Amino acid sequence: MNMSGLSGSDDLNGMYEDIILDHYRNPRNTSSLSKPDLELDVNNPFCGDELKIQLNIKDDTITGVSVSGQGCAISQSSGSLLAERIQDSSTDTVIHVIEKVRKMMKDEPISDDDLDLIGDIEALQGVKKFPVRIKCALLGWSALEDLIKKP
Amino acid sequence: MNMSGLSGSDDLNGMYEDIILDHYRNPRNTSSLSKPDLELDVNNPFCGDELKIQLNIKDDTITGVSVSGQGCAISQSSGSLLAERIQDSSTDTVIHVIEKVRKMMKDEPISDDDLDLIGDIEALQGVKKFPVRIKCALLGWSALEDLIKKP
Amino acid sequence: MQFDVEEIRKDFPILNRKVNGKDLVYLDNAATSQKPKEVIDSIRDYYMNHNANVHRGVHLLSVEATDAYENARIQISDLINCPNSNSIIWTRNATESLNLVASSWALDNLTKESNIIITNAEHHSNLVTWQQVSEKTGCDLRYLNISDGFDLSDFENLIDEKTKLVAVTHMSNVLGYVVPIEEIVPLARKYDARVLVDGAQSVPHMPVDVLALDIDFLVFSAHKMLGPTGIGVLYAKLDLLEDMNPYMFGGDMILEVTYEDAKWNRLPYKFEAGTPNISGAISTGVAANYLMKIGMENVWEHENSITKYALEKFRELNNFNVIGDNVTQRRGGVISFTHNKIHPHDIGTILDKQGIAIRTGHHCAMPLIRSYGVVAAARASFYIYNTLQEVDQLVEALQDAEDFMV
Amino acid sequence: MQFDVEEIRKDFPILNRKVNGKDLVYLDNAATSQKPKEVIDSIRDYYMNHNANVHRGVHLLSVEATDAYENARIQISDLINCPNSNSIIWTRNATESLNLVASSWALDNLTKESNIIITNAEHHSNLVTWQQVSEKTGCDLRYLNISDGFDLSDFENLIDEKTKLVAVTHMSNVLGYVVPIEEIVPLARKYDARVLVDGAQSVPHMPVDVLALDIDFLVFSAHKMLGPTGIGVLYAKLDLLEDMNPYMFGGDMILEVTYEDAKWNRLPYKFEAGTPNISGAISTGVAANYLMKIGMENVWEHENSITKYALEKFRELNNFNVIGDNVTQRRGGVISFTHNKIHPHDIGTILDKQGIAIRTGHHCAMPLIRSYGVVAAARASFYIYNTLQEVDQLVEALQDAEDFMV
Ligand SMILES: Cc1ncc(COP(=O)(O)O)c(C=O)c1O
Ligand SMILES: Cc1ncc(COP(=O)(O)O)c(C=O)c1O
Repeated sequence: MNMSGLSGSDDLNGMYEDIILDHYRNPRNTSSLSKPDLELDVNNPFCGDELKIQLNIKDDTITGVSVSGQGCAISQSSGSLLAERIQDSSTDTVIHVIEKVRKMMKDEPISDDDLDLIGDIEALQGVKKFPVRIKCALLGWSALEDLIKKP
Repeated sequence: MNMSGLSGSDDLNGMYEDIILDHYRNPRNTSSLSKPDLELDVNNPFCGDELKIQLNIKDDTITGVSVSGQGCAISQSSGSLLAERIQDSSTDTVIHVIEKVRKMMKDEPISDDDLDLIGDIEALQGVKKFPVRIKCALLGWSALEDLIKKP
Repeated sequence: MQFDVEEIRKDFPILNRKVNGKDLVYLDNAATSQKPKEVIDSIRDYYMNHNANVHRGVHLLSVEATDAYENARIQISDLINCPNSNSIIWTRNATESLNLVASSWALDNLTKESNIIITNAEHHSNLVTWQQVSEKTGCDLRYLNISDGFDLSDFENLIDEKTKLVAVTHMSNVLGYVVPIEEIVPLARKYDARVLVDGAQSVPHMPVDVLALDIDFLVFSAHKMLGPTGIGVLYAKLDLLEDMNPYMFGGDMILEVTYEDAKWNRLPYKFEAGTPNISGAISTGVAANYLMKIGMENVWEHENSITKYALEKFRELNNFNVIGDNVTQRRGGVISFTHNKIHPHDIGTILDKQGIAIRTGHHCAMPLIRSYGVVAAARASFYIYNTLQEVDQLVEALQDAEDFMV
Repeated sequence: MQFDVEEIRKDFPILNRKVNGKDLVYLDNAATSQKPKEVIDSIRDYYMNHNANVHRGVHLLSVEATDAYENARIQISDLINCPNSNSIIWTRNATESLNLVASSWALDNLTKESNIIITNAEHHSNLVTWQQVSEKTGCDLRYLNISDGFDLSDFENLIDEKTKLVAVTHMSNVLGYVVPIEEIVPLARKYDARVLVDGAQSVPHMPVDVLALDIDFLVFSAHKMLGPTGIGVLYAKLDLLEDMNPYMFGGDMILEVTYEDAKWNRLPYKFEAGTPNISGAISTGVAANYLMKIGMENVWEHENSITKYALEKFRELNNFNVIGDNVTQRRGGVISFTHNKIHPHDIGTILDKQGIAIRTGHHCAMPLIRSYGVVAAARASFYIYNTLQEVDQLVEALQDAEDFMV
């Protein structure tokens, strides 16, 4: 029995990349907004992932964002990556980012420009090898899409 | 393809013995009694076998019996054999005969005396090789038992 | 694909079986079909290599089992040209599919004002189920007589504004007669009635396109279409399923449960309570694939040519009567028959001795059988692996049976 | 028979499977069990050699299939010491068995005056089903808290003259705790309440004697006891079954049908509408036989020794918490646990990479899981083929997971 192979597992390391683990251990933008313009709680009752997303929007720009919750490393780090990425972005850009993230998780080809656009979020790529976990990775993004597109 | 094997099939010939086929083609005691003391219609809705049994009983003796119906060769010949056998028998003997017939159909060992008691009915033995048909063979006998034992 | 019955026969291991020393001639396909090796192998493969409970599992076996289970749903969608696999509910058999519709749709949508139309040739599953709905709701149950074939004006006379459901067999398991669904649906639409098609005998044997036919509900069983026992399908339009209440309650069909209350899961899971027949679904997908590879048109053609041939042979026989032989419209590979003197049971036993498996009895359509003045009939029914030579064997054996018995 | 786990392992082909390059360590037995070769072979043999529809057939295959199907009913009777195999109804799974009792018995026997007692540790199948009965009849649904074990005085306080049903899990699929049915039945009898036992987790793992326990209803699933998916069992006392209305309507469950009416068939067929899961029943019989050959006492002993060993190991781990570890009464081979920091999902994924299959989530017992202040838990569950060495592998992998994630 060779358990020392664990940290040598490429897939695992691919999924739990340093960036992911960093965002999981130290999630960004978690303090709640005092006067959010938009707010949504989402959860996945099957595995218990929960996220609360709050936004301040001014002149089509995200001027404030808070993401907090509890759940697995993937859902929580994905939420933190999300918060980091959309802060100060225009809503158009955000819609664009959401689209690219979905594309990436569906394993569709994405261009270098797209990769530039999503930045660190590329770290979520590794989750594709674990189909049941894709839901976790997308939990926050689906919620964000609902929030942004609704009004 | 050798279909001529049919009349050479031992099992088939064992089931459709000459006695059986004879009773099937020329059933005995079919004309109904004018004043039956006991009467019962039985049927097996699954395959459509039907029998009507009528009895006249005097001083614990079967003085008249009529069995008529429609259905497969086994149920009808068994009914005819039944009628022939119980005519003029005491009800005690009839109960005895029923018991032996059941025993035979369950493939339990029966003595030479028992065989003497049931007579031609022994011809039904061949049905044992066709388990789904045993129901047909016993249809009349179960009805007779109900009739005799009820009062 | 070229249809080559000898090649197809090689796929069915049971055809090598000897019965009473003779080669098996299996002509009881309307009761259940035999299974090709790849269906049998898929069951074995599932249990040898992938077995796990589906959904909710993060481990590899569970992911594999779930993928295969859901993939089978897509294969079934393809078979009946269903646009969205969420419309495919796995049940135990056609009978359960019917009971599901009765309980979750009909009981909530019918009243003593309404009526249901079925035909006089229904299988008990599509008859007793609606008798019960009628008893519980007080709705009227009307019978369309199709003993002489479908007659549009009969149907027009029967249907009215209060008709909420037309539930008809697509192909009678006694008469072989194929009901023209394409004539039924437009009229039903006019009266806003829903159409349920009992496809237990049609889906295995001919192309069935739920979209083109615009069917509301379709039910069928895997075991009659080369698949395993213990699994069936309910197809229904999504909007109907969305509005319907769950049929059974338990694991998998819920989204969230508290001690006070529960929220239902999304389609199709709302209707799949408890651990499903996973190997059953997967191997049903394989069966559907096998049929699609052959092509349902080819299946129909092959069976049709056998049936035509057999009907001609039957007409040459004395004392044998084919039930429903008067109907010359489209008919599938089912021939029910009686003999003037010999009881079907005896015919069945004698044929069995020759290795020929036919069915005898009321074929779960008692009132129809009785309407022909008999209580039982013999039935030969065909599938892709049957041959003209087997028809010859059947006919000769019938002749011999007559010689033997009469 | 001497219990030799290495011999037993040879009977389970899937244990040779590699998962992510490692030997499979299957610890998800409470979700579904793996199948021994003889069970898998019996399915294959059925389809290769005997496949036919049951009952009503005079041909040899049908006779063989019917005999095997009915013989399996007797094997199941033997397993649970049921005196009459007509008390054994084949269903799809434990969930359907529960829904059958709810629909055909409870709805007809409960009113808004009555109450049902269940525990706070029920699987959703034995919870949502009764919530629905409560909603439909207006009856009260009472929860007996067994988080700290069964307490007779709690039960005494809950039960009264209006209690018509006590429906309890025999062994919790989360806590592993075995509810003492022998303490429940006498009190229920006193109040004339019926006792339903959810044996989904007990029948596969310990001796269950319906006669000695005097159970009214027992439900379980084949797939958790070495059998196939898609088949389950309802045991009920004959007099109860006699009085109950059919659950589904269709072929096989009727005796006689006219266009106006139908008469139900005798037990057990009254409750088995449509073509049953024939291969499923037959191979379930084989599974029951396999278990009886080993001896249910031996099964229980083996799993108990593994569980005790595993619980000790867990107590040595930091940051891992076993749910329900406070209960020291009889418990079976189920260990649910959480980590102070790592989410069960991550634990599950990391263990899967080591070939170790555990389950994560709410285990279809959401309100119970939530009562421990968590929304999900990881669960390792054992069966006859698991070894102490596998427990070591599990514990080491958990340690490694912690090192990796925290
Ligand atoms: C205690 C308990 N009851 C009922 C069930 C339901 O079993 P099934 O999904 O086979 O119907 C399960 C299985 O998850 C269980 O563990
Ligand atoms: C026309 C028709 N409908 C329904 C059924 C019922 O199918 P199952 O017994 O698989 O539920 C049958 C099969 O006998 C059938 O022939």
